[in-house]
Amino acid sequence: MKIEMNIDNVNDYNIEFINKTDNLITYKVNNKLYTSDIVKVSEGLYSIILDGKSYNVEVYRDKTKKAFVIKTYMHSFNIDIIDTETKYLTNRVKGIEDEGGIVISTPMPGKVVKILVKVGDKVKEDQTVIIVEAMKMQSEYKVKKDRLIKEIKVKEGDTVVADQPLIIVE
Amino acid sequence: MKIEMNIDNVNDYNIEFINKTDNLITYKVNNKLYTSDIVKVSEGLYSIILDGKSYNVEVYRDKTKKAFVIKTYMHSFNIDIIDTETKYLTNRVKGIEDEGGIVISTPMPGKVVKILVKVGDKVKEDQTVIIVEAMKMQSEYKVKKDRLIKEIKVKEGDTVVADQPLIIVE
Amino acid sequence: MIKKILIANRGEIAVRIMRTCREMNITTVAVYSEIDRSSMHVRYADEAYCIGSPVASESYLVIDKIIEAAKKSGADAIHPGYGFLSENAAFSERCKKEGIIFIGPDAYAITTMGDKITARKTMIAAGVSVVPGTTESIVDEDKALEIVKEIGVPVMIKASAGGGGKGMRLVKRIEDVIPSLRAAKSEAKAAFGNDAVYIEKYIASPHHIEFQILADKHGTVVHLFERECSVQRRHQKVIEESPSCLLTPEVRYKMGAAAVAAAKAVNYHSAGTIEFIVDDNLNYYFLEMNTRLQVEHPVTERVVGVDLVKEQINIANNLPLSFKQEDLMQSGHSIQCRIYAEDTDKNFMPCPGTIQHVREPHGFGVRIDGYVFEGFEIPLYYDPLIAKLIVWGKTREETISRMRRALYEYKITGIKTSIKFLARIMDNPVFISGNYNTHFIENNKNELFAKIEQDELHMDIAAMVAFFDYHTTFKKQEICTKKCLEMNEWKAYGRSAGMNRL
Amino acid sequence: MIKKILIANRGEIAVRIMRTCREMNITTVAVYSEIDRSSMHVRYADEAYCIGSPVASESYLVIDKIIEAAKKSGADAIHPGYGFLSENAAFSERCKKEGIIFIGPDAYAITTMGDKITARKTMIAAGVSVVPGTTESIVDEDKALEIVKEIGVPVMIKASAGGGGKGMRLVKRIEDVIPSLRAAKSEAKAAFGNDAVYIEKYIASPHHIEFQILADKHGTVVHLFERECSVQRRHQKVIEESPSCLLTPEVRYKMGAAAVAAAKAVNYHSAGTIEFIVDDNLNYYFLEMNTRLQVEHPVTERVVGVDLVKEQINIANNLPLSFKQEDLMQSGHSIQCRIYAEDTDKNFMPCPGTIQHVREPHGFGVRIDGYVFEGFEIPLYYDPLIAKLIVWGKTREETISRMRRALYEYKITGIKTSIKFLARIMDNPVFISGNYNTHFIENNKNELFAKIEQDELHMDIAAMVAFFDYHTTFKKQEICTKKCLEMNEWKAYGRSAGMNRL
Repeated sequence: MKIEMNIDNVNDYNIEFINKTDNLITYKVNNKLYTSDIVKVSEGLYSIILDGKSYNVEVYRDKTKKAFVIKTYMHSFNIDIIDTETKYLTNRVKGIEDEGGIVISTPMPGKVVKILVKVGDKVKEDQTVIIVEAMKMQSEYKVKKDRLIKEIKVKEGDTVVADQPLIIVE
Repeated sequence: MKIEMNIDNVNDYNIEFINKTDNLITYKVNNKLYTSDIVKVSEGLYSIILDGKSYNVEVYRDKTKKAFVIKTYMHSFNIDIIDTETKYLTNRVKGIEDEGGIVISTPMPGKVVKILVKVGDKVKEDQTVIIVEAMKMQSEYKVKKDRLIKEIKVKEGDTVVADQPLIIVE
Repeated sequence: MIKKILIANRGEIAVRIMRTCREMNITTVAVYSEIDRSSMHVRYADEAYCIGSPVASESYLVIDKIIEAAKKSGADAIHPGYGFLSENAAFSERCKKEGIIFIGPDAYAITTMGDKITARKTMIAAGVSVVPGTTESIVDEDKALEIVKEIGVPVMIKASAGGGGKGMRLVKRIEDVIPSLRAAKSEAKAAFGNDAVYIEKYIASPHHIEFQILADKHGTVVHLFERECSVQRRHQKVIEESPSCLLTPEVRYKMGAAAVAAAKAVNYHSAGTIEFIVDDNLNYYFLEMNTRLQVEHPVTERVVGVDLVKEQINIANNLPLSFKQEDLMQSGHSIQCRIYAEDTDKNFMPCPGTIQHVREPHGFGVRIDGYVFEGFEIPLYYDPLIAKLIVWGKTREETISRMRRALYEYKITGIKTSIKFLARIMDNPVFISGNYNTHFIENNKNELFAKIEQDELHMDIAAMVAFFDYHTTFKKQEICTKKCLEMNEWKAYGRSAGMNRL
Repeated sequence: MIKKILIANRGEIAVRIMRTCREMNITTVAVYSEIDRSSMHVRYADEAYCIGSPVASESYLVIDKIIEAAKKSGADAIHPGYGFLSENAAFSERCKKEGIIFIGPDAYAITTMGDKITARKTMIAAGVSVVPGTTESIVDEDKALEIVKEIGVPVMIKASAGGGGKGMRLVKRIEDVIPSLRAAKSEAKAAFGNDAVYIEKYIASPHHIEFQILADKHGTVVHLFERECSVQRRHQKVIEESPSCLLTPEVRYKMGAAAVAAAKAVNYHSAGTIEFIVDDNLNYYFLEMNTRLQVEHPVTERVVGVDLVKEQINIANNLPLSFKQEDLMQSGHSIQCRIYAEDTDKNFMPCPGTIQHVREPHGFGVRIDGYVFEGFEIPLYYDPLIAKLIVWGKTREETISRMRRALYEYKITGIKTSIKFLARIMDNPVFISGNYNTHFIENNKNELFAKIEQDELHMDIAAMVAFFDYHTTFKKQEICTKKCLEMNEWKAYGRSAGMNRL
């Protein structure tokens, strides 16, 4: 298992679970290997023994956001875990455009609720072009820059699969 | 809502929820009415203000058993809540016979798995006569005294409703 | 003898007073605003009455409601704590009229000491030295100028009804006297509805040192030595200690005698505090008297060994003091740190919120007067003080080491607190030297507010714990899902069983 | 100077020692058995090493493992706490050989005081009075009979290597001497592998009073006054206090001098305790010396104002004591209650289990030395002591009131504790009078173990809360169900998203 997190203003912290032998867990943190003994002492309190040193770590977790405040004695860190759900939620709010800036697609299956543009429209940065509903949540997809609508590949009411191209812009 | 409980060696404590006005709840406890302000302070800790007096009550609950240890300052009480589920579980283990000792029935819907007797059998106290399955649990129904099987009203595989007579004994 | 006391307060001080009541077998009555229903003082008390909405002016400050609760509960006496109605002469008077013992001084002492100009005059008459300046409210601007020239700049212009720095002006040049005077007057008018101001000599390197006194109703007044309160931020005390590093035995003796004289001058009874301003040359001047228990009273309790609340109650019971001045001595050293719910990096902005986890320090020489607990939501309506950490040691050095250890052990999650900031003061060489004045925090702000560099190892450890916690939580939620499904089956059963039985 | 200390112990005493180390800027090293991984001492320490299985004889008692951990961590010194290896002469010797400072006395003092007959002889030689009786192991039964006739019945026959009441016989009639002697010998042989026994005069109304001493390596020995430890149950101390109500200043002075002489007789250094047995006429006799820190050391710390662990470390650092006998005095009164995880209604059966909720008392004069926390499972392998509650007051009366209040505030749920039993002792008139001896619990068992009548109002309140909690829980589980369903949708999404991306 591998995960990405943002810690304070450091993005893309990579953590990978390597293995567990008895009570020792090995993690790879940004290419450094740590083998430590981690135990949960009580809610929000962890004890870590690493190279003979004893650390107490407090965890304050915001259950809905996968955002943590983690405190060692002198330090306090704000950590956001970036997993599939988080990425989806981020995208839902911020909209998505593919890397080339050509295809607007959705990262998850859903139903097209509303198309707000027609071919030939000139749209402004951050303008919403299409709304897709999934799991009772409507997501607005926006363009990241000023764009021209070239092709609309779906219509309102269509069911779409993940990553299906919806609108082509340029 | 009304509930029965056993407190220490006092059985059949009756508590009934009467009403709630703002933060005041009225309960009827064995025919006495109490109107008090009850709040949960934190896990396992309650504060009660009753007739201007402030009481702190600690609750230690065994999640699986509906058994509580409740402590006021000087006193400690063991409380068992007797609700439908508890009654069912008790019955499932102990078996049930109606008050007259004539009809064996089940308190809940289910399926007859096995009938262990036939008409005319003489059965001993505590002998299992029928097995009914509900919610993936098989319940053995036993006779409370030595009995004679008079009539069998169901057959194996039958679906039965709650309180349906299954076997008549005398 | 008092059998039941209503505590007209909340938070740590209400609990602290109730502790002593319990030790004296006195029944306690709490009053609480709606938001304080789960608060510690309500649960600690034997009885509790709701007195209104969270806004203090509609509950804790309403004399009628407090009196009503006292009558309803049959309380013999009321302890006002500090803040709220504690220095309200009308409240003291009202209690008297209602036949309820007010655990504190008479209205006369409160009124006299409450107005700064009157207090100055009374002290001068009693032979207690005050900061050089005017004894009357300034009406004539020319006369004001003359006085300033006489005592010499810099001077302070202060509101007679003042407090918290309002209506206060530091004047460094003669030409600024008149404009500052006018500004101070209008500010005082706006803040207190009273534009009376007076002028005092400004002490450049001031130490705030106060003397605790106890006075019974039979004319005996003793002092319980000093508290050094010079670690302040915007006139708010942050750390207090006893004894003061500054005082010599001779000055301590003289100031103690002055404090006793000050209390006698207003026929004081109960516990009170005489605040002095002391300059580097050990000249001391009466500043004001607090006619109530102070937030910092525990350092005196620890060093002198006297329970001040118990003495207040005994005095209210008309008992004579059970000790004489010569029975009292300072033993060892004590420091108090005030733990606030505040963000010390963001200009000490109050940070109310819900306490997630608390671990309090313990062991030899450690006392906590607090009131928060896990799951408690600190209301935003009141003072953000959540606890006082009071430490004792044989020497000041041992006390500082112990305070550092206790602050290390003190863990509060869920909200921001001043704990780290206090730990930095304990590590500060100027504080450690003992040679500091009220400018300490301002003068040492670079060290006290320096950013901590994030350490890579600790960041990696935090990352691993976040990962571990995230992982474990997911496993838990799966178990929960299973349980819920079982629950649903029960509910289905309940419904069908119910139906069949109808 | 010592920079890093390994604490060869667990529980409250390990944490207590680490607290002082932290105050002295000394790095701490914990050792722990597998079951103690989450234990407070492991988390409080700067470093921690696992030394084996939960059974003490395979971890905390294994000298080699402790030494190995000390070497691995680079510890300069080892503090043994109490119990485990604290009075093991071989361990003290081994540390010396390994170049690690043992924070405690030399093997010579431990060995001499560890054997009761040797200790008696040494004390007699040093002029310290011992209970009249034999100084040699009894070999000749006739001689034994002669001695008993000389000192007069009743007498006690005691095992030389004894402890905990084993190999001990009370003899009230001359004709029982020989059979009791034989029984004691065979019991001693079975228990300690050593059948040496001796005879002592039996004190009918004994008080157990001990003196704390501190001795540096430069020949200075001081005593820190007495602790009264007569509240015992089967030779286990339950409550300790200082000062003792029994002693007069004269007797206190003489016993202090005797305690110092006793320590000097074995070239003692570090902290130690001289236990005396005192009869109603204030005759005192040396009983034994504990060559380590005692469980009850905090009452002395509080009354005398000295951190005993700090002094032990300073002594281990070859520092001379920083105070003289005349600098020390007893100030106020202190009582310690031992809080055990035990069922006092079921013959004090230990009750290990998981702590659900803890609320500790605080405020003026209250100290807790503990180590448990919410969610901690008390292991069944070790002593069931979970905390010590130490209270100080100006007078004994105030101390008892404060202890009563502190016990009231102390809430531990999830396990049975001795708190209620201790509260009854605080309410007991005999205890309150101060006129008690070691038979106190036995003599007052009717009052101390009386059943509490269940009160109807409290039962009804308990019933309402159970109902309320039951109700609320059901509501919560419904919310949980909703959340789980959402979670399931997420999982379904995860799967489908994964599929589409492959």
